[in-house]
Amino acid sequence: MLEGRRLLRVLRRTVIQAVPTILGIVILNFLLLKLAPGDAADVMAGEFGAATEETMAMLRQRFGLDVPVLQQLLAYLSNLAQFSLGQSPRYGMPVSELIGQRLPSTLMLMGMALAIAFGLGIALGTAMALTAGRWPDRLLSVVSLIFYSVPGFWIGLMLIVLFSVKLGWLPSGGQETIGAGLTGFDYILDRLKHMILPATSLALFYVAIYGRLTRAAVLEVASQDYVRTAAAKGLPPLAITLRHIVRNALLPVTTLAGIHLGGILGGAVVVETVYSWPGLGRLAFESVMRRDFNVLLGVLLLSSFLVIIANTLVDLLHAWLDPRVEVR
Amino acid sequence: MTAPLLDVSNLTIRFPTGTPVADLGFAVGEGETVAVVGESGSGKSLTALAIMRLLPRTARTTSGGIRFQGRDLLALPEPEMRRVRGRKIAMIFQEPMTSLNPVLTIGKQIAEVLRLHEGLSSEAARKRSIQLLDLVRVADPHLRVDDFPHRLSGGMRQRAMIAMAVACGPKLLIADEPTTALDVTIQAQVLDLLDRLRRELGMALVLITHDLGIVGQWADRVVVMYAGRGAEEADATRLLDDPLHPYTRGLLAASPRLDARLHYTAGPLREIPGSIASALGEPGCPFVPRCPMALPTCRTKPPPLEEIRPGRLIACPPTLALERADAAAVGR
Amino acid sequence: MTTAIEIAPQPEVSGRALRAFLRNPAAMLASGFLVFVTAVAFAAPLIYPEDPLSMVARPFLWPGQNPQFPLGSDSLGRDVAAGLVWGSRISLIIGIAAMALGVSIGVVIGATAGYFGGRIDDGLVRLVEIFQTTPSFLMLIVLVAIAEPRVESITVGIALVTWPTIARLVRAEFRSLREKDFVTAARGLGYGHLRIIFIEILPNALPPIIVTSSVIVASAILMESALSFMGLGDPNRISWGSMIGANRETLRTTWYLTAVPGVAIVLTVLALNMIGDALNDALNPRLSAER
Amino acid sequence: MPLLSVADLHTHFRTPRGILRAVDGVSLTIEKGESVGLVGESGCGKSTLGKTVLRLVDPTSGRVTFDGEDVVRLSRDALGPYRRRAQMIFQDPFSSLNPRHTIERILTAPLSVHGIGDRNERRRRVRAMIERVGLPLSSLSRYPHEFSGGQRQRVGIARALILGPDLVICDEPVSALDLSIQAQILNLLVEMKRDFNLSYLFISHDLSVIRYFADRVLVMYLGRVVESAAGADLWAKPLHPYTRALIQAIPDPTRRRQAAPIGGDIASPEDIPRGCRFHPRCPIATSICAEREPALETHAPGHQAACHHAGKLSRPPEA
Repeated sequence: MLEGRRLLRVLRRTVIQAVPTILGIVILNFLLLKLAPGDAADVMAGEFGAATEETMAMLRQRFGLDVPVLQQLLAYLSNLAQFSLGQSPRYGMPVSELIGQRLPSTLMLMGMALAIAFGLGIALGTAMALTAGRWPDRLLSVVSLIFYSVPGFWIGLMLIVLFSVKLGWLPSGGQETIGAGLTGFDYILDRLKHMILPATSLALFYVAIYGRLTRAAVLEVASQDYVRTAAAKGLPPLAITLRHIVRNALLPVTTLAGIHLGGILGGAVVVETVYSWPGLGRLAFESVMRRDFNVLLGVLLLSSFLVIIANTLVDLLHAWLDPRVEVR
Repeated sequence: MTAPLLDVSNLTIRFPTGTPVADLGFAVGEGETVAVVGESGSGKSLTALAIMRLLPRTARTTSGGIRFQGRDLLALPEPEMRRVRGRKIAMIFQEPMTSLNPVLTIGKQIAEVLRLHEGLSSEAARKRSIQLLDLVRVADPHLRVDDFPHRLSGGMRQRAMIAMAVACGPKLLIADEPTTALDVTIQAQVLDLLDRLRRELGMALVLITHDLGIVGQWADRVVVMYAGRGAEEADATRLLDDPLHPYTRGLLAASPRLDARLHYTAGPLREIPGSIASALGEPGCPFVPRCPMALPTCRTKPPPLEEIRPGRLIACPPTLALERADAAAVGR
Repeated sequence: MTTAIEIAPQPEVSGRALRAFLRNPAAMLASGFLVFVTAVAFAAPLIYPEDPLSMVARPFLWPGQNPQFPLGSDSLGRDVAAGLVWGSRISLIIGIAAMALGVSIGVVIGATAGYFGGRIDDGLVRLVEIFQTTPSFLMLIVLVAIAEPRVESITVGIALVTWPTIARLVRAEFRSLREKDFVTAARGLGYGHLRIIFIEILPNALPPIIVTSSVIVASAILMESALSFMGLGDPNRISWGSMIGANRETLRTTWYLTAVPGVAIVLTVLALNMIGDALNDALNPRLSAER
Repeated sequence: MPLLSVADLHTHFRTPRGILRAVDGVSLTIEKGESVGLVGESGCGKSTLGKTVLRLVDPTSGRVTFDGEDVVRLSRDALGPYRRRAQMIFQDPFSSLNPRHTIERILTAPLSVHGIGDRNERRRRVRAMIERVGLPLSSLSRYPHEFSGGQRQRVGIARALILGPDLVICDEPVSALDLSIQAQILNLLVEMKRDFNLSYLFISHDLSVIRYFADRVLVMYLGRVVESAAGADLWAKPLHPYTRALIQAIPDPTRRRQAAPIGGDIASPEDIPRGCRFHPRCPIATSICAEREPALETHAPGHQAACHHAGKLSRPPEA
């Protein structure tokens, strides 16, 4: 009861703090994109060959690009207030629809990558800390340092060479076998097979981060007074580790998880390119190249929104794990 | 005389970087309060951890034995030792703020020890935890049992620590500077509580402190440590009335608290020159660099604790010689 | 515990740290490798005077096939070894310059926020939040695409997405350090803000900044390579990432064209991260004592 | 005219749980050459009071008059001359010295910031000061971590005195030190007082240290002064029940195994009890104590207490 109210207060605080952040992001991104030389009309005109001044003006008028920047911003914000992200001049469809098509596959990819990163990272980190200074720690430290140093796109390509080209075990791209008409369990298995390589490429870096973080946190917690108290009670080592060390060590690790979500989303751009994964990242990249700024703004906004939601969840998780968290 | 509850003999603790405790010996009888006194660096806390076998892994303990109820704790296999910790010998620490796990309620932390050693169900353990909180005079124990440590004041946390420590009715409670982090009025309450529990539960108390006032008010016997060695051992009141070792004498003289007549306008306090750091690498008596009565022989080898009268031991050959000469003079 | 054993006089902190670093074999190995890469980068015009983008050999030579081109050639007959040598320049220049710029911005903003607190802090924290909430690589792509991909814009772009990391770190350090009594004493002695920030506090905040800086060079190199891989590198300069990107189409057959520059990236970044770890061990001996 | 006079000083902080009234209406004076002891338990606001007097914390209201000038009104830039004349010695000798600076730098910086002397003059002063506090000249090139706690506290004293202040606020200067070192530092402070004609505000939780060191003693409880008297009077005849409890709580061999003088916990300064702040813990409280806050009144020459039942040992019968 009391606990629930405390979590609610934490939630309210986070939401209140998020509003100005989102507004700031919208304005900053909008102005940034307007600074860019060239707009959608330029690119389209360029693709059609030479275009007259009149066609250009007409295109601009149609896309709402002919009024002052400030006015465009206000128009965008008022659209946003009605939960509309505007139209894509390029695809000729509402941005929200376009994003809606791509979002689920990106979310799945990220979800799987995060699960791998968290599960493997925490296990790795705990193992390193418990054997600190001995050979398993040294070996795993080297492994995690290598994971930490490998570019995601490169490991993605190398995994393709190994698992699809040489061994032929896993597909090299896409998110399902097109035209196979699979259903039920086979379909799920097919999707999973397509996800393994991209999710792994995306996750390795974060496995290293969480592993290193967990190692440090476990070592730090293990030196705390209350761990000594637990030992003085006569608790066996396993109980001390599980009840008193790992739970406290998870606190700093979860705090940082929210921060890394933005990074994973950014990494998805590259990995989606490598694996021809039809997700948000690719959409963003394509819209940059085509100066389709409404779509780009939409993607930027949505990804920031995702990060904020994730941060809120992390805050709640943190507040639940750590009773000391109070409303500031 | 029956065997004491705890008998520590020739305890030496070595780290790769040095030997913070050397050749220490003392005994604790059933129901007795023994104070171990010393300043930081004297090795008193390490001694406590050595008895609990909770020293850091890099430490090496050698000893003639730490005998508790006749069994040598150092020879016990680790699972055996775990059945001693928290059940037969309990310990509380200096910092009540950091000694409790911040993410578990007070009740759960007390219940943990009951379930482990007494096999209580979680419900029974909870009931017993409330009783224990009541025993250590925590107000509204049925509410406090569900509080997290950060909600309690320092004094209350130390009470919760004590409740946890006495949960299984240990025969010996080691209290490592239990009141150093607390305010003076709270300190008085906690010491009062410890002494009451000692009487009611029939346990012995090892009180580790740097405060001679506490020793005088609450201890039966006292062991004075300096730089890892025993300097003097005596009845608490006897020691304060008539300190023999030059270090004990210096400490008492330097302490403003025990003499209300001292005031800065009346003259400076007596000082012990230098610091305990000077004991490092000293082959003889560690106090030699600060000692007003050191003889050349004091520098050659560390003096052993020798009995001067029944229950009165000091490790200072010059003092010993003087006292014996006095006694002989009186006897003649 | 009250068993703080008095420590005998010790050499100065940084001297001890330096020796700890020098005694670490992994750190020495990594430093050696980086010195080698730097030397190669400097000597590139001497080793391969020709433009690495020009066609010099038969396409798709495998490594070892022709001793003149030890690492083979790509689809356009460009020498892979020459590309590797010239590519090291871009990686190092962008890595170091972006780090320097990002760290400078981050230190100034983090120090200001952490030292003054209050409203200034609230505002700057919000700014950091805005930057950290936007996925940084996406932001980088946008920045670079807008400003035309060139070495300068890539450098500035990477700096703009990395400074928040440093700012957060520096702010946290400053917030805890400003509560220390020596800072209170400095205020009590009438020292000015600038003196307190730069002379009293900053030197104490340096160890974590130095450690993070080496990691930031590594991540800047990773970001640059990813950008170039996506085709957003400087089109006039060859870089390890663009070498991988340019030969993606033939990955299935000539995978060595991806593997070789990738190994160069991994080794360089690994060396930097190893140095970061070693610095961390040397500068914060307490936390890594168990290592 | 007293050197320092503080009138109705309040220092409040905003916290998540409300307003923290750390200092809540304190008045005091310190004469030239006087050593005033300020005693109280943690959370009573004694440290904040010291820092407010030095303008290290800004007061919410009230006056701090130093040598006839109200220092609360001075702008930050105009504080320079006051900083030279009022200094502080800190509790923790480990955190009060910058670990990255040599002792010489720590001692020279105040002089150069205040533009005192040329290089040679500063050098001369620093050398004289380091020897005066009992450290060898070779200390100057060393870093703080190379010294023991007591030695560092000597450096802290040197730093506080290098500008030649008139008033020094000692915030628990010996409580982090071992007993055998405490006496050394207390003696040094006494010598310094004599040699430089200093006035001290000596803050401590330890009555016995205060007893040795102070001419006059103020007892603080939850942001207020509850009793003020010349040292000897206070020990002989404490008027406030809190003062009495403090004195009786000092561990003392003559009180073998005596029960604790008072129970209960100190209230939080964010949630100060109504009426007399001490009444929930007070052994002699009556109904009036829960309603009306007693003022600091003079009960004997130079002896004030804020208690409705000042001087009584047991609870008076309720009217």
